[in-house]
Amino acid sequence: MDFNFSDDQLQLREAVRKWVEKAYSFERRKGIVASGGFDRAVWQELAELGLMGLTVPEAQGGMGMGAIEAMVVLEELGQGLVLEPYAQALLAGDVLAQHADAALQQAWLAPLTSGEALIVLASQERGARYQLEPVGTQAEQSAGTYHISGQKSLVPAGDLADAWIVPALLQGETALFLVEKGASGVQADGYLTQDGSRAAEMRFAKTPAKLITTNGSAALQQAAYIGIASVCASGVGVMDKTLLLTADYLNQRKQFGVVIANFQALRHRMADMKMQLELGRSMSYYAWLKLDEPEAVERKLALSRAKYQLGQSMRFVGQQAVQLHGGIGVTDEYIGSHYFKTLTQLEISWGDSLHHLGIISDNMQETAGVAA
Amino acid sequence: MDFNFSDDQLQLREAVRKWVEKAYSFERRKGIVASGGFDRAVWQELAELGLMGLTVPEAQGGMGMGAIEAMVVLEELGQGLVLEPYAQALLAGDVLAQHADAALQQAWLAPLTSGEALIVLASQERGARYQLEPVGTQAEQSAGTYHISGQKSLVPAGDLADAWIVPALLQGETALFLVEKGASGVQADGYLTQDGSRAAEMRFAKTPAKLITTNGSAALQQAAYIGIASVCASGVGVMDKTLLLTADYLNQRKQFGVVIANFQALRHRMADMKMQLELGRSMSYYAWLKLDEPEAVERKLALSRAKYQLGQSMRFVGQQAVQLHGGIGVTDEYIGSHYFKTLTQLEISWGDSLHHLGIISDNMQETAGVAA
Amino acid sequence: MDLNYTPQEQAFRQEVRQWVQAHLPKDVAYKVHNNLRLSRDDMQGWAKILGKKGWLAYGWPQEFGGPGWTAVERHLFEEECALAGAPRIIPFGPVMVAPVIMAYGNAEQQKRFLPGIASGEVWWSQGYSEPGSGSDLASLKTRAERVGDHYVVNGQKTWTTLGQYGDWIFCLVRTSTEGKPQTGISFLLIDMTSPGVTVRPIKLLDGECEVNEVFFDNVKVPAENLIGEENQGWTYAKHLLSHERTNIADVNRSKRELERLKRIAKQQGLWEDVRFRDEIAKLEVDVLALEMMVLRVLSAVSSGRNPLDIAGLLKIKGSEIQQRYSELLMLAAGPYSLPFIEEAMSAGWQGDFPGGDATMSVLAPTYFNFRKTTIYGGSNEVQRNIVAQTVLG
Amino acid sequence: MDLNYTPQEQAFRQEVRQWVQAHLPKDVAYKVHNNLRLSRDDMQGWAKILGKKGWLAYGWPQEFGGPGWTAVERHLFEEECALAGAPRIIPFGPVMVAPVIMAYGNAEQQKRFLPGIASGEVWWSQGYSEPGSGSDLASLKTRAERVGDHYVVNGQKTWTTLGQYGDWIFCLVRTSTEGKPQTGISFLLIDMTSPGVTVRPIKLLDGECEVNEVFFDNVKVPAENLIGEENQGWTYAKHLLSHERTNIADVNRSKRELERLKRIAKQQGLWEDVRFRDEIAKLEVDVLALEMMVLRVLSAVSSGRNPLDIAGLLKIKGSEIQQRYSELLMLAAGPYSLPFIEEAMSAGWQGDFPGGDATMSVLAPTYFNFRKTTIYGGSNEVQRNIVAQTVLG
Repeated sequence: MDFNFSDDQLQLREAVRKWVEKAYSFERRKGIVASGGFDRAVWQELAELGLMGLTVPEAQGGMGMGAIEAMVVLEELGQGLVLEPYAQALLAGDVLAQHADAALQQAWLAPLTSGEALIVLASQERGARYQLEPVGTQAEQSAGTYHISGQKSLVPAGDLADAWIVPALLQGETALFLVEKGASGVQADGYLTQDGSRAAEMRFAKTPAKLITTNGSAALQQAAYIGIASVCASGVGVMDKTLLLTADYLNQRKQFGVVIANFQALRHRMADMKMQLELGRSMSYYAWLKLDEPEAVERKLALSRAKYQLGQSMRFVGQQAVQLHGGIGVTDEYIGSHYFKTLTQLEISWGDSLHHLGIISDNMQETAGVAA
Repeated sequence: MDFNFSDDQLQLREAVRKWVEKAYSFERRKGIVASGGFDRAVWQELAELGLMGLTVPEAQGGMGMGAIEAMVVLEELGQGLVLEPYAQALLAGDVLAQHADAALQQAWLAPLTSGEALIVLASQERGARYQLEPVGTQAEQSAGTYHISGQKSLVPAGDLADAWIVPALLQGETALFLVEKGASGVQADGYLTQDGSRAAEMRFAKTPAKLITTNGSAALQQAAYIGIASVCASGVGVMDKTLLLTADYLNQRKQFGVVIANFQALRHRMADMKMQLELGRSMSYYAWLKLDEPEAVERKLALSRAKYQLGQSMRFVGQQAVQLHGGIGVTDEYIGSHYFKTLTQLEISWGDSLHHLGIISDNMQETAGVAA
Repeated sequence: MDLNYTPQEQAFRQEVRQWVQAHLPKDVAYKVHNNLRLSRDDMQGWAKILGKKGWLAYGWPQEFGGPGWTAVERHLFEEECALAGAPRIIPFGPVMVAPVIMAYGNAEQQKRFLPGIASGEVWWSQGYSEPGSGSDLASLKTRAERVGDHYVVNGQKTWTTLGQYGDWIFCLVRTSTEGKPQTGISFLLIDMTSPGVTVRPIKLLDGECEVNEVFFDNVKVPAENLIGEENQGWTYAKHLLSHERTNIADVNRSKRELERLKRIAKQQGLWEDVRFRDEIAKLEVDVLALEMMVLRVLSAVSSGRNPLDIAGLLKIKGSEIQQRYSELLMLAAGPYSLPFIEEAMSAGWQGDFPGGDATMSVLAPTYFNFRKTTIYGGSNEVQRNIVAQTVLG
Repeated sequence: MDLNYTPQEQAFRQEVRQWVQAHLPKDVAYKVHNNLRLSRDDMQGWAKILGKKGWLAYGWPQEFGGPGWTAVERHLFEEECALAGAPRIIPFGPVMVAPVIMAYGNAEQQKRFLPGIASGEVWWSQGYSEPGSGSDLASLKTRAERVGDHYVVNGQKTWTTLGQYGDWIFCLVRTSTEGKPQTGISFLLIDMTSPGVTVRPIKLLDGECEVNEVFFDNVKVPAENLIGEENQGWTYAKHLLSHERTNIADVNRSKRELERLKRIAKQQGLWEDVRFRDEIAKLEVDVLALEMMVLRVLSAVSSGRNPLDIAGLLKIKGSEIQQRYSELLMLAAGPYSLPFIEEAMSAGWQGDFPGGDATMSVLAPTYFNFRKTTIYGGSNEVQRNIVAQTVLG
């Protein structure tokens, strides 16, 4: 039992933190939002930091690092509200490294690791809400090749990606496919999302696709777990910075002749925010440490418990941060309001709190159901 | 639309309040708890105040007053934590006046109104939890008389009562019966409950009983509504006094050289308690005003909404009052702890908050579902 | 006590309902019901319709042209307007500055300003808050110096709601720095077309510009625009703030939005999800409890009693309810609340919304925007200070 | 990072588990698992069993006879004891006064007092709080005057947990009124059989007498019972309070009670009630998050880092969880939690309990009793003050 970071992990954290502080100013971020919510140059910079293909085994051309390293990176990117969907690089890397055949791996893992290729998962369907499995996207095989048809929503930076991992029903079972940019029948319409990042509505019409795996349910589920864990780690980073910003503000702002950090009701609110942050951080650790849990139900429960806690934490921290700031907290020009919006979007990503509470409750074990 | 009390109602309130202040001291109450949780003399004093048979029509020997008068009385008795189950007089009066035949009314409404007879409802069954309808109590008719057999728990002052109103299954349908003290086959074992009031475990073995009504479900349901409304009004009275006690304490107790009423975190807690009190008071009014609502589902919803709000209010006010008092708040010798225990018992009476939330949610209408 | 409205009150409600149905533009009601963006014309158009009927000044005494309604009638009017999907009446003119002019303005001022307010022709803004003075209003710094027959105003106001549309603004300004901060404040009416007035919209976190900074650079204001006496403005402002306004709870709008929430939950298949439905049920109880509290205050006011200890709770609970329904609306849409497509937030957009329904586009921004409700109009922390005072002394 | 215990740690756990299973009296475990009332002998009996094994002083350094366990091993020991249903170790001797004696007592005092604590033979009580000084401990008034070779103590302590069983009591007493309140306080060990010591049990709201008032009326205390220097007691008390105690979160007991809650919910047919089950599910997440936080603190301590900013949260969250599970246990029993039958709260009662199961008898009293958890050991308000300090300065 050990909750300490290794020196290497601490160095990685430091490196990412420095990049965020130097290279990802609020001004630059504003520019990225204004120009559509995704900056290819940023993606390249992250690759140059060695962050792409982070958890892909070295033998397959990746960096060969573990879950905790990925968590550390996401926390730091969260602190800077980095818009580019780094979690997609993690889960795409995992899907390809774990499930794709040698040819696909050879074609895509290297460009993924170098940052040349942006590969994203296109899983959200209309009307499916938080259900993971595809319902309206069909795949068919003819003459040795696969074609898929269907529609996906909210695909991260979807219209700018170089390839998409697409869950589709193949003879009634979920399979995962890879679709390359430029394939026929692909239509992608990009837009901003609430936190300023980019997404796209995607349509596939008899689009040629490469099969990644017919064991799509399991692969997709694991990708979702990585997505959930990523939300947790990002949320911790966003909350970390939110607390700092709020504490700074309370120590500066004066009303009735005194700094408002003196008001006990506000002090206790800050204490409660700190509580939520640390509960959230603890459960983010737990999520990442449980990603490889062999027992399926226990793994599912673990990720849902973490997402539920983070949902509670992010909601409280985000809402209270705005409240403690007063008017300035709801303005677009103040960076704090963007932290709040990001926390909100994270809550809605990969299933909201009520959704995960349902999973926890419906699968609850008779034992204490906690560690040990 | 009018939420003002009439002069008569205000005078009634004043009369009951004076009696509570003069006659129901904490010392006397302690004595009553020590001697079993019910004092016949108190019952007689309440009758002398004109409170028994309060809502029974004058033509039937009662006081002919309305729901709001009953509410006012219960609020004031709540302020004094009066242990004697006045609500039982209300609902027994209602059952008899609405459903019993002339002979039964003649036999029992006068002694009920004079305070000579304590008549209580025996409805709680083992394993039935908050379900109202009887499941294990059977009635049978033979040779023109009825006999009932079964067991009831938590019957208010059950071993001291002069008659019991007992729901039982008659040919599979709920009917209400009246059992007189001294009837054969009755066993009553009394005990204290958590708030210091008295209850009894009751067993009926082929006990002769008089039929009140075969329309037992509706009569029992309405009695339960009166029970719920009584909990609401009592709760308001208990909370009213709890706030006063707590405010007094905060204004006296010093720590770090200042009166602790100066601490903003505690002040805001008091503001939140006041909020809960007033939400609760508002919904108690609503409950009493809705007791005669003709539409059955709307009536059921109204009472459940009120009980749910009161449950939330009583929990918060009770818990916070103890917390704000610190150590003294958990001692038996301080009166405040008894207010907390009473609020807790009220929450569990006639269905707890989760139970009533279920009713509200499962019967929710598509409209706003509120007044107008 | 009686929960039912009297026959007279019910008849009044019917009259209002029919009139609103006949006169409220359908396209505006559609926007309101779906919380789509309203233009200046949408808002002022409805104000003028009400003004023509004599109902924009519905809270005014009859001597100043009000309809002479009871507190209950005013409540019913507000409720009918809200449920029908009418835009909210912008309060700065008829509800905020008008009572001050009536109470403390001279006959000349009343004659000059009240008709434009009652008709909806003149759009008023509020100039109270400043960058350094929010909850601590008395610390305001905007100066007005008397020079001959006018004042010269310099300084800055902020959080001026819809100030970009304002014709006039009523301001608290500092005319003296002697004595306590409260004593040197005056109440001044300023023509926003005066040279030296600059309005800078502030973009909020939902992308809209609902509030503004207003800068005053040597603005000349005729001395006849001073309300009452110099340095007595704090008294007038307090009158305005304490002016009984049960509508601060906004319970009628919450009732409308609760129905909308149920509608959207059904559309999204959440009605069968007991967890989500329970959240709606809890909100329903909250709205009802708030409504009962509002009605209690109305009853007290009608019978001349002071409901102050309850009235203070209305703002707190009302704002918390607004935040909660806006949050549940967003959560009902779930992932489909995430696209931020500005065009979709206006009526008539014909694009393909990622969630399949363009009315989802406003849900998250509304949730964001409504964080303001516990901050403005005296933050809920300030309100709790006040409530605590009534309990603890 | 690694969530798994090392093979060594797992082996350690197994060893403890087997030993506890073999030595914990079954009847005592039954009482603990059902929260029935424990006698003095139940508690001290277990302490002596642990003492004999050398595990009562499990947190002590080896030089004083402790087993020399790591922080993780101590945690595993606590967990195994809790899950097995062992009575809690009464902390006043081994956890509270012993570290002070080790750090500030002289060799003579260490030799005299530590063995009786480690063996469980001597029952210690704590004399800190006084009627007027709760959160504001430094305002204490109990006086100790030096007269020749002893002190004469006069005054009153209160909230002395289980003081009715105490052989000895360690007290903070005022030996000087000069300077700041903190500077005139001394740390004194008092034999409770001394003439002039009176213990008055305080009945709590659950009907039990768990705490006491202790009166000192001209009690003669030999000067050799003074720990360290006169007027330096505040320093020693702070040492005691700041002594790292992750067990303050009581997470192991909460795990045991969570299982019990699930068991009772099943018995009561509530497992199929999604509303009640959801409440258990939320509590389960809370307990897990707390456990992770405890493990983080343990890791930090093990590697010599200061986890102070998290440690302050453990008391708050731990106590809130205890209150919540006790509340849910009561609500699970529902109406059957209402009978207050004192005899039923002791093991072996053969009466017919109105709910049908006598173990329901303790649920409401436990809920009542647990309101103390957010009050004692530094109220949660005081804890929040401290946490805020770490965030805001």
